[in-house]
Amino acid sequence: MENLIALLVAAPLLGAAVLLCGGRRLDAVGHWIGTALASASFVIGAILFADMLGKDEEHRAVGQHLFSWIPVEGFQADIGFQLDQLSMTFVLLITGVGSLIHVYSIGYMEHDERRRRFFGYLNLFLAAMLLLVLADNYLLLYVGWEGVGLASYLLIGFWQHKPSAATAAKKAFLVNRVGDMGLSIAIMLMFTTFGTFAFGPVLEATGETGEGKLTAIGLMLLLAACGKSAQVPLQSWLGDAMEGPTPVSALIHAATMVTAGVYLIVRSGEIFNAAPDAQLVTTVVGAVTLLFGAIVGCAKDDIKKALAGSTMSQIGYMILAAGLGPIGYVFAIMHLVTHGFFKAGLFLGAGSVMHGMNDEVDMRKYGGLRKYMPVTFVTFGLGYLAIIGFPGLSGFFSKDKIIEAAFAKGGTEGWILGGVALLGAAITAFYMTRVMLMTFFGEERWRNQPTPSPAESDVEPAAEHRGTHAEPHPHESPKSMTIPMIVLAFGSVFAGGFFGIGDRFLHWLEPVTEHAHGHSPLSATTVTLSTMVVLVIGVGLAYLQYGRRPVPVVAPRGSLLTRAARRDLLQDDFNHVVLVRGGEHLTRSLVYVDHTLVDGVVNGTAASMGGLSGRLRKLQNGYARSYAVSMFGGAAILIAATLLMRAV
Amino acid sequence: MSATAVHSLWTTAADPIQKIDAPNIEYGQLSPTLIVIGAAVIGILVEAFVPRRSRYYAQIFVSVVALVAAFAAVVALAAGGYGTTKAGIAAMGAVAVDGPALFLQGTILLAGLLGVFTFAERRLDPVAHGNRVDSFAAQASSVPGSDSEKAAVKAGFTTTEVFPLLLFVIGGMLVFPAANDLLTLFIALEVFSLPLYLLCAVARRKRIMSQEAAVKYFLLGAFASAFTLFGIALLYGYAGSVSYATLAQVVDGTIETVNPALVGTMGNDALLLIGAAMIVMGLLFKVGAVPFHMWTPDVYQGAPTPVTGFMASATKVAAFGALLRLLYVVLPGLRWDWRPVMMGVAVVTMLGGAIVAITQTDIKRLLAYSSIAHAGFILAGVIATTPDGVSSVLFYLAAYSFVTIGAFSVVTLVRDAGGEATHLSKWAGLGRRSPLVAAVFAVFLLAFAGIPLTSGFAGKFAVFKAAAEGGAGALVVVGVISSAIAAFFYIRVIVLMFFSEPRPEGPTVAVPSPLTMTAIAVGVAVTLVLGVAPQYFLDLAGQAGVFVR
Amino acid sequence: MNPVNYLYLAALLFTIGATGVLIRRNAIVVFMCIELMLNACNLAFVTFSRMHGNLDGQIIAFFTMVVAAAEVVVGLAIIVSLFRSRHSASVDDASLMKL
Amino acid sequence: MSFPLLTATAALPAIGAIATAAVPAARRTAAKWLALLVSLATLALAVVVLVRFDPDGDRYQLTESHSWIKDFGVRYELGVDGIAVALIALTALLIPFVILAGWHDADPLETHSSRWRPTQGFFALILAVEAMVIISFEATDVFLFYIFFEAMLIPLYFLIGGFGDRAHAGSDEHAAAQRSYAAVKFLLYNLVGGLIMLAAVIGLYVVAGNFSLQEIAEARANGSLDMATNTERWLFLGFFFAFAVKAPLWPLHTWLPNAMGEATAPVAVLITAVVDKVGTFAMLRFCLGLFPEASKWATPAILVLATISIIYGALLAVGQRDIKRLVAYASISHFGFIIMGIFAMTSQGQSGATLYMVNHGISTAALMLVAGFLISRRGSRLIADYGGVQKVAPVLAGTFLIGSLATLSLPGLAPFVSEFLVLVGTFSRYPAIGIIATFGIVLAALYTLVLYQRTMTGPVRPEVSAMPDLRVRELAVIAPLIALLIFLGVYPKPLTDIVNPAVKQTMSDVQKKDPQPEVEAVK
Repeated sequence: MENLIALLVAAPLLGAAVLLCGGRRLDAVGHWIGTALASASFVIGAILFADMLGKDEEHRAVGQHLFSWIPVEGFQADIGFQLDQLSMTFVLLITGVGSLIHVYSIGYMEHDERRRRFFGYLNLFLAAMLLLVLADNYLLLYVGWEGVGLASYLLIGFWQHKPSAATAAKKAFLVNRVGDMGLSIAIMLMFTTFGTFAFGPVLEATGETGEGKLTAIGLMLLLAACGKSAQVPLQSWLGDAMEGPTPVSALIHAATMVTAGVYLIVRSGEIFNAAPDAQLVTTVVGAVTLLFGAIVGCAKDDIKKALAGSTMSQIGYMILAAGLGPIGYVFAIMHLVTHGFFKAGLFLGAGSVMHGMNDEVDMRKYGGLRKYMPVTFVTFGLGYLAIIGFPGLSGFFSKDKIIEAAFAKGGTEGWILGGVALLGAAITAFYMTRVMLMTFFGEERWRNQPTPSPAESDVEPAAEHRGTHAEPHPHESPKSMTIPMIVLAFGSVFAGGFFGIGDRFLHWLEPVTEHAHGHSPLSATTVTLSTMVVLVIGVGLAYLQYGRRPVPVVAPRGSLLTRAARRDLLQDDFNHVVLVRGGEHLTRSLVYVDHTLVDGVVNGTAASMGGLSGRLRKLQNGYARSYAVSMFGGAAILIAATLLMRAV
Repeated sequence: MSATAVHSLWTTAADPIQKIDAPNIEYGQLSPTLIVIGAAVIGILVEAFVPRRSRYYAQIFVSVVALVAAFAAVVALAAGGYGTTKAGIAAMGAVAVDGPALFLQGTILLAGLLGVFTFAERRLDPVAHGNRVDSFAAQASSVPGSDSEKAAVKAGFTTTEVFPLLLFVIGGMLVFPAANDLLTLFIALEVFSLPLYLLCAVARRKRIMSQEAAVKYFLLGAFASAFTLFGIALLYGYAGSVSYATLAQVVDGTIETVNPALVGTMGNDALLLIGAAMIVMGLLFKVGAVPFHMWTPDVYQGAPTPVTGFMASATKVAAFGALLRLLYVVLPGLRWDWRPVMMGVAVVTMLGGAIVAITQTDIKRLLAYSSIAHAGFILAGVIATTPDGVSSVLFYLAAYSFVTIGAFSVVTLVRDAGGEATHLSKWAGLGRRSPLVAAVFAVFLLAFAGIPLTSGFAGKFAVFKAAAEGGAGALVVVGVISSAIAAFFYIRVIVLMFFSEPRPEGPTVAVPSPLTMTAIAVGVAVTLVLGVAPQYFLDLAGQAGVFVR
Repeated sequence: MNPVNYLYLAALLFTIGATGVLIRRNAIVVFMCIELMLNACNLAFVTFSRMHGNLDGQIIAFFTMVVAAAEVVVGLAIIVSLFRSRHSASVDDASLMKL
Repeated sequence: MSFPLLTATAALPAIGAIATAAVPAARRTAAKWLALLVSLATLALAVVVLVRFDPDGDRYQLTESHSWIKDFGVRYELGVDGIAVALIALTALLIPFVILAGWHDADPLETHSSRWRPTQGFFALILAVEAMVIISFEATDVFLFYIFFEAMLIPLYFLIGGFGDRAHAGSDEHAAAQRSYAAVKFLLYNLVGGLIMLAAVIGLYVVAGNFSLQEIAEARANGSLDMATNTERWLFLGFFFAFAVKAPLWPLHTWLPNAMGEATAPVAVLITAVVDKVGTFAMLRFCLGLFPEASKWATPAILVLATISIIYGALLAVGQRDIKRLVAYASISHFGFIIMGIFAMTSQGQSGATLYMVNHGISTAALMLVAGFLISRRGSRLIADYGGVQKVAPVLAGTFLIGSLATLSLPGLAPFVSEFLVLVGTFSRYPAIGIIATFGIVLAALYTLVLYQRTMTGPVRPEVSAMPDLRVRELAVIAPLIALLIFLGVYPKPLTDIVNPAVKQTMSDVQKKDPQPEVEAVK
């Protein structure tokens, strides 16, 4: 049975290979092949899942060793897979949501002449992501880790003719590389400490080494997680990543890839458990990002960017939870899964809206769309309710647990973290309500708007053929797009309840991550109630701001905070000034140095040699008598020297 | 010394001279020299009696036959073991017949043979009035540009005297490295110098420069030989004899019977040191070592190129041979005095030659300076003062002389309206116009630069190795540095030939007769053979590495 | 009289000759100075011969004279031809080739 | 005695070179095919070597030994260890692609005179270089190695100076001037390095009395030859200097950008992917093999230089405006990694370095050759002259991207394996240096992706709008290389199996043990 594991990865990989090498003759069927293979790997996942459920808890984890990858004296890297409950959760999420989004893309990319390639990239992503979660050692995980980075690079920059897209893609890859550096250093540390970097041996041996080493490893892993999961300080790429086609944002930058960081931390739980300092830093990062993303989300008028901010903030929750240690791991993963459903749903909804609105992304040019695209409205609405944690829906269960755990951390930390988590919940409610209202309610601001739309400057080809930039005619999207949205909506409604009630998910995952019940200073009910309260506050504020008053088509200047938030709290500007500018100056000056100094020394020697030569040859002045003089002098010196030699 | 002593000397000196018994001459062992000198005399007779038309052929015949025969004699002697076991002194102690002598004589003879070929080349210059002409003046005595000259050209005169002159030069050179007493050394020096001065003066083109070169060479040469002679006088004064054997014993202080009259001078090392220094200076002048090198560029440039080629190779061979013998046979006892001095000379010679060459613009001057640098390299081998040193120098000389003759022969091919186009700028793009010639010249340049797989590298490695083993590691480092500098200008020429666009009015490459072709071909062949498989020749040089005392 | 003094004389003559070579312009004069140096050598030879009481020095002196004569022949030929083509016997005029 | 396989492998291209040069001027195409066939035959021989080589056998196999220059103590001694075999295979593998890629680079222009036969010369020179490189990988006699180490400069010099990149900004005269400057610079740098090495070679002879690698090693082992510490250090420096110039190591690197910029892309590949490997290879075989103590003594300094090379090269690559110069600086950075791996003195480091030599050869070849195709289409080397190529020539852009990804050593492609091994190997002994070097991978991503973005993406520039996509010949060059990159990235075991024993030997040469992990993890 476990020999199927390799197929999980192989199927989409094959798809990628076929689609990318196949050439134009596959254009007609490319999307079908891609979707088929994605679904195939979902089916395999399902089979393995069924098989796993069949076994009792101890024997659920299975592995498959393919071959020895890099055998070098004292250094053993293998290609091998490990499928336990944790991996399985991810496998199902990835292949499931992935397949849905493949289906969705068939419609969404219908008119793009490079659709075949798009599906090739999507398959490549699936393969890499599965490799990431199935690897049985850190080095192989690293391969998947950078593989998803590559896929995301290709997909963000899919519309390469848009400079903005190309830049965004490059930025994403670079920022991720910084994180990857952390991962590779962590692996090296493991190698020098444990002599191996396979999950099993390393995690078992954590006890045998000092806390310092483990803290270092933990922090490096955290760095990697920050890069992949867009956590402060490496979050800056996620917003720009929205340049990619919307299905990509849904799959990679909401549901799956960005959560890889959480997976990494939870997977390395033993290391973090043994390194409290690393854990503390993790929680702090999570908490900060949680607020950061939420605030940014409040200010963005671009629907996708707003959602991106939300994603950041939600992952902040997960990281926070993961940082809490055994009391949080399960909930981190649980929130990860539910978030996968509703956030993917929300993005697909947004995509559907854009689809109907000539790819307009500015929410201020939306409004009152609910009657034009009912399905989108309903599914989006459910996703909305889920994310703000409306009682009974997915978000409610998962997020609530995290807040509880945060308090349960105990001590001042506990209070602070818990407080932040609560605050975050309030802001979440605010900005999501804002999105909801601006898009689906209020007057139809898109009527007789001044065309062309701001999207004119860089038009997606998807829009080119849709041609007309005149007044948009909002319409519901084709089935291929709505059905996945509906499915995801189901997920966002029921997943949480299914997992939460009776701690099903907890028991499922506990054998891998082990779970500890923290002692929260507040009772579960208190927490739930307070959550409800902040929820109401958030929604209320948003309603007052955007529901009651008309939304101006042109964004008002806004408060300092708003303006800062629009610019991602100036983080990009900081990067630009410090890193980009500084880097440019550095390289330019180095080029100068290389040319004048390093090269100059050599050329200088040559030149001076030439000068010396020029001066010496003046002695050769053509006068026989001066030659005679030199001979005479030479003779004199010769004699003198000889005598001198004898003298000394 | 006291008056009585002087009186006694006088009386002894005044004794009635007993009858002189006839000296016994080993004609067989001296045959190479005798053959060449004899041929030279015959050449004179040819000039006197053979009609002008057929002189040219007669002279070539005589010279070639003589040189081949002489070479055969050398080989025979070497085969007869005179280079090793039977090595000895001939002609009443005047001439040594031993390994180094024979090896160098062989080299000189071969160089001379190639020299004759290049001398006899008559296809390069355009035919004048229906007569093929070589590189020598129609009538050396006539004033350049005068009517008499025109008449001579019209009449198709040629200076066939160059062949006997060349033979005299070779004859002198054969004796020079073999000379076993200072007198013979001096005579040989003059015998090969004087005709060489004349040969420099008889160029067909650019005669003024040719004569200027001759004057400079003559005056400075005579000046140098005066020093040598005075040095000889002082050594004679020191040891009371000019024979190497005696000198060596005196210098080592191993002489058994001390003539009481000599006690005074023998104690006086000043005589010895100054004398030695002056003789060495004369030899250094001939090899063109800094600071006695200044004649080299001018003479090399002014002299007819075939002469330059021959001179550049053969003179070095002969002079270094003599230098080796002097230093290794006569002055080994003085090693600790002359080694440091020679090291100094070697260093300035290597660096000086290489550095000044960088900015040269005339190919012949460039090669002149490169020859100076090479003299420095060879000196490094001389300083080793080991048998290895000797053999390495011998090998280097052999390798070097062929490369040099070949290179200068190529120079004679590149011509424009004014004769040979020696200015470097005219060589631009030669590789495009006639790849073969350029490639051949490139091979020679690479050999000069000491690139592996050429004879230049083998030779350089040999001398540096010897020097390093002889404890002169510093010299090796300097040598390496100056080789790097030298590489720069050799490469400059290659760049010029291959990578720069040819000039429209650029020179043409004359198609030579088989004579010059032979010279060049032999040059290339030796260069490559000595580069790839030098072992046999190293063995030869190795066996020849021992001087007879 | 002590023969050593002849040596001093010889050295003196030699130096005078050398100096002449260095300072005089006229090729002929320069050449004569060289001859002077050679003769200085001869003087040295005979003096030493006298001191050592063997005849080698005197024989060498004869050789030297012959060589000197030969040098005269060659030298004058060259110098004269140069003079005829340049109408000047100054060694400094003969400086076409330099650097 | 058996068939002299190694001699044959080196001699075949040499003979081929002569034959190619002899092809008459009119029969240009014949010369090309002849050269290609010869290179393929050589590849076949190299494969035979690969097969005949037994990783677990003696250190040096297929050995040949003949007396050559007795007086210099020089023998004609050939023999290969795993490292040499790998590099010979690399060389023999790349040359056919180089020839194929340079198919039209040396077609004569109208201006050339009829006697000037550039095409024959071009391919003959390439084969000559191959022959010399191969034999210098095989030589186990220091002098023999030195001879070809030096001699190979000459054909390369003519390749650089004589057959420059025709896509040159500026007039022909300017181009020619640039070219010969680059050629001379290349030659002088390496010649000076070589001459300094010559001094050391002579010194070695004075000390050791012969040049045989094995004899000297044995003599040192059984104590019959002990060098004074200072002597050994001086000799080491003499050797290392030459190799560092060839490699090239900062600050001796400045010849490489000029050479690679001015030469045609295939020649650039020849330089950086094949010839420069001789330098790093020689460090491994001669510096460590002959002077273990001195190597250990010099290690800290060399590691610092290597680290500088890594970062410095990468930063300069970021600052370049010329595609080929960019690749050149990238190579400098990579050579920094190789040298670091060699002198980290750990099994992982040295295996990694050896793999790195091979992988870097392949990846640079891929990237540089595609770049060459690109440049030949547009006729410019400036990054700024491109844009939006992927829209008109997707396949070209795709291959270019893969080449770039290989250059930034993306996991799954061959270079990742070697780079990670080098990093781990260095880190385990010198953590600080390892971490600094790790920054190199971020910079690598920067310069490659910036290059890709500026040239391939964005709106299509009018100049490139008519650009044709890769032709069959060009695909035939690139596709195998890419396949190889992927294969060696996923399954490098065949290579490591050959290399590991040799590395073990080298480690024992320098008597170094790998640092042990502080915890012996339960396996």
